[in-house]
Amino acid sequence: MMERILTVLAQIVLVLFLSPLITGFSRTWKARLQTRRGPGIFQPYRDLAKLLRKGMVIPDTASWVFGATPYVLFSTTLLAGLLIPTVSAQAPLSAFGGVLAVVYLLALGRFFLALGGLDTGSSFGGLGSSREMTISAIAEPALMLAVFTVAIGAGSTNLSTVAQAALGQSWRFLAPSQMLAFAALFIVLIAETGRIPVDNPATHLELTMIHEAMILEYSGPYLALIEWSAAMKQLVLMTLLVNVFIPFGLSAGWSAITVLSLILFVVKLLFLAATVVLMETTNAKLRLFRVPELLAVAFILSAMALISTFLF
Amino acid sequence: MFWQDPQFGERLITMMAALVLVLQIMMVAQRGLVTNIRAFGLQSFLLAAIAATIAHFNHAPHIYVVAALTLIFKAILLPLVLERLVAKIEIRLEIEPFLNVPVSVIVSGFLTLLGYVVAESFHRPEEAGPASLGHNTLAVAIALFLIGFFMMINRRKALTQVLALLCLENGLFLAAISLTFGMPLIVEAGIFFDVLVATLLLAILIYRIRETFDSMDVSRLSRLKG
Amino acid sequence: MWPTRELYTAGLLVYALGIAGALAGYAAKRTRRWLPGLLCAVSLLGALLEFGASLTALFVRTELSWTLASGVPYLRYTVRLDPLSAYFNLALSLLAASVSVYSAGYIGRSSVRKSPGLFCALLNLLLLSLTLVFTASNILFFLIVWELTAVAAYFLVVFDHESAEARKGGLLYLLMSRGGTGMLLIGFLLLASAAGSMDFAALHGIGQQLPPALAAIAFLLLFLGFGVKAGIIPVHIWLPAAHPVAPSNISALMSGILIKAGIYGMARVFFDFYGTVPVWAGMTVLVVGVVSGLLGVLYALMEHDLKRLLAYHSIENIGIILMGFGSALLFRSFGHPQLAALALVAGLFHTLNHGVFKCLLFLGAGGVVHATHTRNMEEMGGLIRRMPSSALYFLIGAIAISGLPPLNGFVSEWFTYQALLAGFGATPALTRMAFPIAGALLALTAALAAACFVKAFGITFLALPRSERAENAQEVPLLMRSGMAILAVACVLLGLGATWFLPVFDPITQGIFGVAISPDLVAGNGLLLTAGSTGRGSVSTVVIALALVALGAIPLLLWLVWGRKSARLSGPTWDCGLPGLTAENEYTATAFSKPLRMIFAALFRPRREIQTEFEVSAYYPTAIHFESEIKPTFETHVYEPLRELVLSLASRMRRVQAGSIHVYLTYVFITLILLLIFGARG
Amino acid sequence: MAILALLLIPLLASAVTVGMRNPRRMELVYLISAAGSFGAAVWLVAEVLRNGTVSWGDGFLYADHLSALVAVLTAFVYLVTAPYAVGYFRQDEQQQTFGEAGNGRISRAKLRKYYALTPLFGFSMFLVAVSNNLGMLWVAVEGTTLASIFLVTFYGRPTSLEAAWKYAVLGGVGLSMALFGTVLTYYAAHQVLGGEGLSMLNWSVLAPSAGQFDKPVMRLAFILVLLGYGTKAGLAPMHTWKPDAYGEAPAPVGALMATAVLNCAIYALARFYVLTTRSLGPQFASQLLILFGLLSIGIAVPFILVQRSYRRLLAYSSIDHGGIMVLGLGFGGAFGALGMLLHMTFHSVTKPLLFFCAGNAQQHTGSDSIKKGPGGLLHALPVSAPMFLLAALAITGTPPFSMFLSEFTVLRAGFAAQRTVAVILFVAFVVAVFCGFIYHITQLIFGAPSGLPRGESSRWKTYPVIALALIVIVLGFWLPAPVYSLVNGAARILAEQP
Repeated sequence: MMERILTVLAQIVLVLFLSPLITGFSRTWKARLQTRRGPGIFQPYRDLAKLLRKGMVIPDTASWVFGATPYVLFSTTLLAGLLIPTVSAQAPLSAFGGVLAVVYLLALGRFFLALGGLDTGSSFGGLGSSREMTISAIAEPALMLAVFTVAIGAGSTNLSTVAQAALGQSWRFLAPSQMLAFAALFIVLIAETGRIPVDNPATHLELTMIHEAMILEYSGPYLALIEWSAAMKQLVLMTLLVNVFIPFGLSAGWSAITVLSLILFVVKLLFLAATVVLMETTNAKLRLFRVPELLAVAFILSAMALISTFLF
Repeated sequence: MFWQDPQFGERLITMMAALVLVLQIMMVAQRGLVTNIRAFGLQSFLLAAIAATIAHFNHAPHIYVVAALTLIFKAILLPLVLERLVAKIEIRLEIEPFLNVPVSVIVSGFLTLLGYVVAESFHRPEEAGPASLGHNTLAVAIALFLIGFFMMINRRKALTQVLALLCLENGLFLAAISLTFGMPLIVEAGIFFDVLVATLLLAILIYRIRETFDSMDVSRLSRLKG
Repeated sequence: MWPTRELYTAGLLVYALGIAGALAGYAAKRTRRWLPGLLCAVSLLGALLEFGASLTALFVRTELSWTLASGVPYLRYTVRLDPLSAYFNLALSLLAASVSVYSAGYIGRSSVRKSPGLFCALLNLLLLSLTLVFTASNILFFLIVWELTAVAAYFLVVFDHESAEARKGGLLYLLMSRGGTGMLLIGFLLLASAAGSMDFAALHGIGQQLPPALAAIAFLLLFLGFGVKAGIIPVHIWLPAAHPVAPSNISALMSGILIKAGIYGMARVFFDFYGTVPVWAGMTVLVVGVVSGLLGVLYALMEHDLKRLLAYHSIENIGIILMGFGSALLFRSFGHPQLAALALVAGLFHTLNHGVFKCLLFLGAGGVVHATHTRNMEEMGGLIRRMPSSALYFLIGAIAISGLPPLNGFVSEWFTYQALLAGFGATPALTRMAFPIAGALLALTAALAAACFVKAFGITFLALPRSERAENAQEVPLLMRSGMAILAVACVLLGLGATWFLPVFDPITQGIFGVAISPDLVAGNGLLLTAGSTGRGSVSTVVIALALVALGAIPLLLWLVWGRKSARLSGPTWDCGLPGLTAENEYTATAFSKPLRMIFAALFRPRREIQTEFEVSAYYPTAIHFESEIKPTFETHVYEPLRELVLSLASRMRRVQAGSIHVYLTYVFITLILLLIFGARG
Repeated sequence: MAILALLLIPLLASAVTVGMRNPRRMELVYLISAAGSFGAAVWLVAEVLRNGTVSWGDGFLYADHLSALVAVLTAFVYLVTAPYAVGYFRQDEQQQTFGEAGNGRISRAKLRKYYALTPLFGFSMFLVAVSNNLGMLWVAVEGTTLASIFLVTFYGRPTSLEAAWKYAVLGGVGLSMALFGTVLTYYAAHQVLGGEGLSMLNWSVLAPSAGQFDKPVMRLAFILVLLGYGTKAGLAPMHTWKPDAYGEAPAPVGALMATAVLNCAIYALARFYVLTTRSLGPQFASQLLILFGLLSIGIAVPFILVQRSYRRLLAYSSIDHGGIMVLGLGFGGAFGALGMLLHMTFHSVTKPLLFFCAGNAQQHTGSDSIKKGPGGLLHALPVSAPMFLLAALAITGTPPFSMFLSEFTVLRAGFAAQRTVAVILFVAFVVAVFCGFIYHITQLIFGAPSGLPRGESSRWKTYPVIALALIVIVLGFWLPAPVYSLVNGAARILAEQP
């Protein structure tokens, strides 16, 4: 029991503190690719610390929903992080919710975030909410189909079981179905985390922004929570991707060897982040109404993955 | 004696039935209203004669009553009433059928044929008596019935329709009398009564139609649709 | 010995008493102020009695049945409270109870206050006939109460008959419902003539004994016939027309439980009367479910009439239920009773859950409509400050219907996903691909539903009021709120306590598949819900809920450590530099759903019209007139042409009655000649 | 004795009324005759239930379950029509519908016409029910036509003359065919039984030996009888007079014609049906009856879907229901006959209600138009309007009202006879009729108030409506045992094969 609580705490700490790092790394790496110097990779930590200490302005049109949103978003994302295996195949709370729970917890957070956007009464909030809900909805079939492919392969929706199954056959990720599913999930990852070509996290141009429009009115600690949640969400999705498809280095339980796993895990994540950033820098942002086409591609990829699982 | 020979009786009846049919086709063919009424009277008279003949040859006294009723009501009374009505409402005395005369006669011919086709199924030569008698007269009766029906469709005026209805009933009468030597008397009386009342009521209706619409042409009575 | 029989019968009698009393009240002309309250209390009592009866029937597993004679030997008023009936009756009585409480506050204030007696009589009649629909056990009796339900609901819909919209919606409902009953008649009689009896007990498994072609016809007719009531696509068009125009408490009952009568009928026919059906049958149900789910939510997204939006969501949820049913049929065809039981539980559980949260949402919407006197969301906004409790309840309902954890909607959708997932491995080649695709589309449906309820809640309750009416809205009275509160609590309890609720399904699946499924679906001392076994996947709503609360402590802690001293100001929302933020700046419901309207343009075929008035140049418009409209595909492309065709045929046929006696005589003459030839021929 | 009382009471009433001048006295005699006839009919039913059959005059008059059922239904309609008619014509007097302002001579004459002819009408219908002799049966059926022609022309409008003309001519032709068929039947019997005399046409004599009747003759006879009495019953395509006559007649007359006369015609047809099936086997008659039944139901559909007048709507509904009864008979078997007779019973209770409500609406608004009509009748007629809707639901076979039960029984018979296509068409037609009916009636009843005065005009016109509505509702749930045993006994007569 004690051990269980410790692992939970460990994973909480891991998710909380690793996530800004990935974000920081991405930004720096992107700046480098654009031949800028960019901030250091620890800048997100500083931002969060700063924001948490600042005062905040609550719009006078807003209701309690506006204030509840950051909390809900934070809890749901963090909880999703506890349901997936990070360094050990045995995620601490994995039994209490599998991949479906992860997806739906993220959806719950998004639900509130969109309400928070609408609650301010500004056109930007509504605009962001509308686009966010649209993009996430049409990303859903591809995501779910890819998840299904994985779950069917492992015979379970439980992520620990999935990871363990993946560990069993280490070269499986070279199978066509895995490649296809990975590609599909990669596209979904980009859409869900709001990266170019779907969204641009760095812009405040009303024609193009999605996520940023929703949180325009948030400031101080609330903004910190939301930014932090965004980072955690990115971490959750990336972890899902790397640990399910490239399970090298996952330790079967929680022991000393886990430290090694941790290092491998971070490396895998950084590698993935680097790939995402590479995609970002080499592509232009799509028009909003071109995004469905991209996601349709993801859906087809997932479907093909599913078919090929049982063809080959 | 020949007047007791059933064979002769049969011939006589068949002959008269044929005459009735001829009269009917005549009515289809010609245009005078009064002539038509009189032809109907004559037809009814022939029917009365047929009834009497049957009564005589088959020793069925109650058919004499029927014959007498026919004679009085259909051959005399009804034509009189109708002629009176014609005089009273001063209609044009010409019948204006929808189909012209040749076509009407051809149709009547076909209907006669149909009558024979239908009656064919009754033809059982091995049986004597009314059954074989029935075959011929039944055919005539059905033909009369159908031609009468056709006349009702082919005539525009209310009065001529009533006349056609009466002809149609004559066909019926012929069937009844020749197949079964008439219905039981009470029934026959009831039927007579009904026909008479019906004719009277129709006559009253005709009168009121004439008053209201200032026309006898029932094809104009077509306000109620749908 | 549990008094199931007494409770059930007493419940029926109390409803009947309610009808009689209400009619007496109606006849008494003078409306007394306490009358609606009293009558609603009667309904509440009836509902509670029925609730008790169903609960005891399910948990103690007593089956009750009794029969009354009618004077005609083959019409027997036979009722039987078997597990399936008891389950639906449970759902009905739960909703009936909360609606009764709500109505006590609602009737005196709404458009029905002119004759509360009549309204309550019809309400009690609806409840009585629905109870009987769920428990009738004789074909003829079932059909009678089935139509009685439709008639009672019709009169409730058109209660405000001066509104043309209500008349039109009600009529459409009644006519389509009759069409469905026609199909049921034929379908049932096909089954009954094979069984030689009209008693439901004799029909068990009768589908196998029919010749395959007839069995197929009967199956399709019954599916479509019940589908009309359930609102499956393409026979759904009455639903968005009738549900919104009814008084809100009636809308709640209709969407909550009336359409479930169709689901009950399907469950009865699919799983009781038919044993194993051919694969195409299950596939048909599954496909119809997927299509209904997806199209239902897509149409819902385009609505800005709050109640019609909810009505379209009913179509969506019926689709989700049918996904469960369709999978159950397929599993049964392929000989997997365990999985079939799982899928059936998913469908049945979602039936109850949808009933609870849809009823809640309609009651909430009723409160909103009552407060603002409009159903148009574009005229609402900012109600959360004016109606805080209603907003909270509505939000709970919205979260539940979006299938988000940890509420009840999540649980049943989770089971549905699990059933679909299992389908891939359990069925052969061609069939198996249907399952994951259905699952993916279910995911799309659920995500779109979430988007839709962000819109519904956000536009209705949040930010600034968009009209004076919304500005002046007031919270609804206590009784109405209590009605909603019951259901909101039920949403939470059914979500968190799902593991304790699942044994309810055991007698049902035991009777149908011979499998008591709940021991397999519950693990970890009642903490975990599993998909048949822990290995296949598990989830715990309780732990999720607790964890969410616990994890919420982290930011609180951080705030306590760092942020306590910092200022917390209230200020205006940024208005892009314009003089002050007004409601005009807010995103509208139409704008919110615009991206989806564009993406699914092929389906919606939106028409829009923009007229700009300007004086100097097009860049300085004085007024912009914008109009946007989508075409309801089925109405315009199927039903409207069909109606036109029938009516034009009828008009043409009417020429038969030409008015001319000669023509009429000719008809008779020709008939005579034809028949003579026919008669002479042989 | 009961038979004689049944016949004599209305005959006497008619005779007495002819000499009267005071309308109030005419009303009184009329009401008494109605009550008396009903009493006699109930008496007859009681005797039949006790003894099986009742006969008088050497079997000239004869009543079995079937006759008693038809008689009691006729008497019932007669009974409920009576008070309604009193109220109806009083209002006509008040509104001066008869087109006079003066001393009331015209209206007196008109009223005498109604109060004298209607008992006569009733008499001939009772005679239909209790005539054993098929010839007398024909005479009596013809009598119903003759007695009702001038009831159709009651208002003396040009259109009512037109309607009466069509009614009389088509009725005349139709009944000629029926007579022809009767003659042929007599012929067939004559060949077998040989004897002469009145009893040779008695149904009770013919029925036991019908098995030996000549087949071709019986085929022809049945065709003619079917067309003949079918015309009287208004089966398509001989139905064309019906909407005109029903639409033009005063509402009470319409009620009588649409139920009692229809019953009589179907009854006559059923008697011949028994003879025919015994001679030819069920196949021949069944297929014809199913054909005509479906045709009648089907022909009603377009006219009910697109209709301007609610009075004509009722007429088409009557065609529809005649078709259903014939269809039930055609399906045959135990359920077919039962379904038909149950339908006859329930129709006789429901249709008058509909006619009364329509009559009240028509008198109140002065028009029978649906489209141009005011709508929102619910505001103007607090009793008749809701009852109109209730009756419309009942007549279209909506549960819990009893017509559903009988239609269901007919359907069941159809399945038992394996006439699946016919059954499906039947259901489709019935649904379509429902749609049209409810569409029109709700358009009339619902809506905003139209400025008509509010309130029912007289209790004479509302109490029968309420009473009938109560009966309709009760019958929906519970059929009294004597009624069922009467109907069932009658059905057995029709379904029995010796």
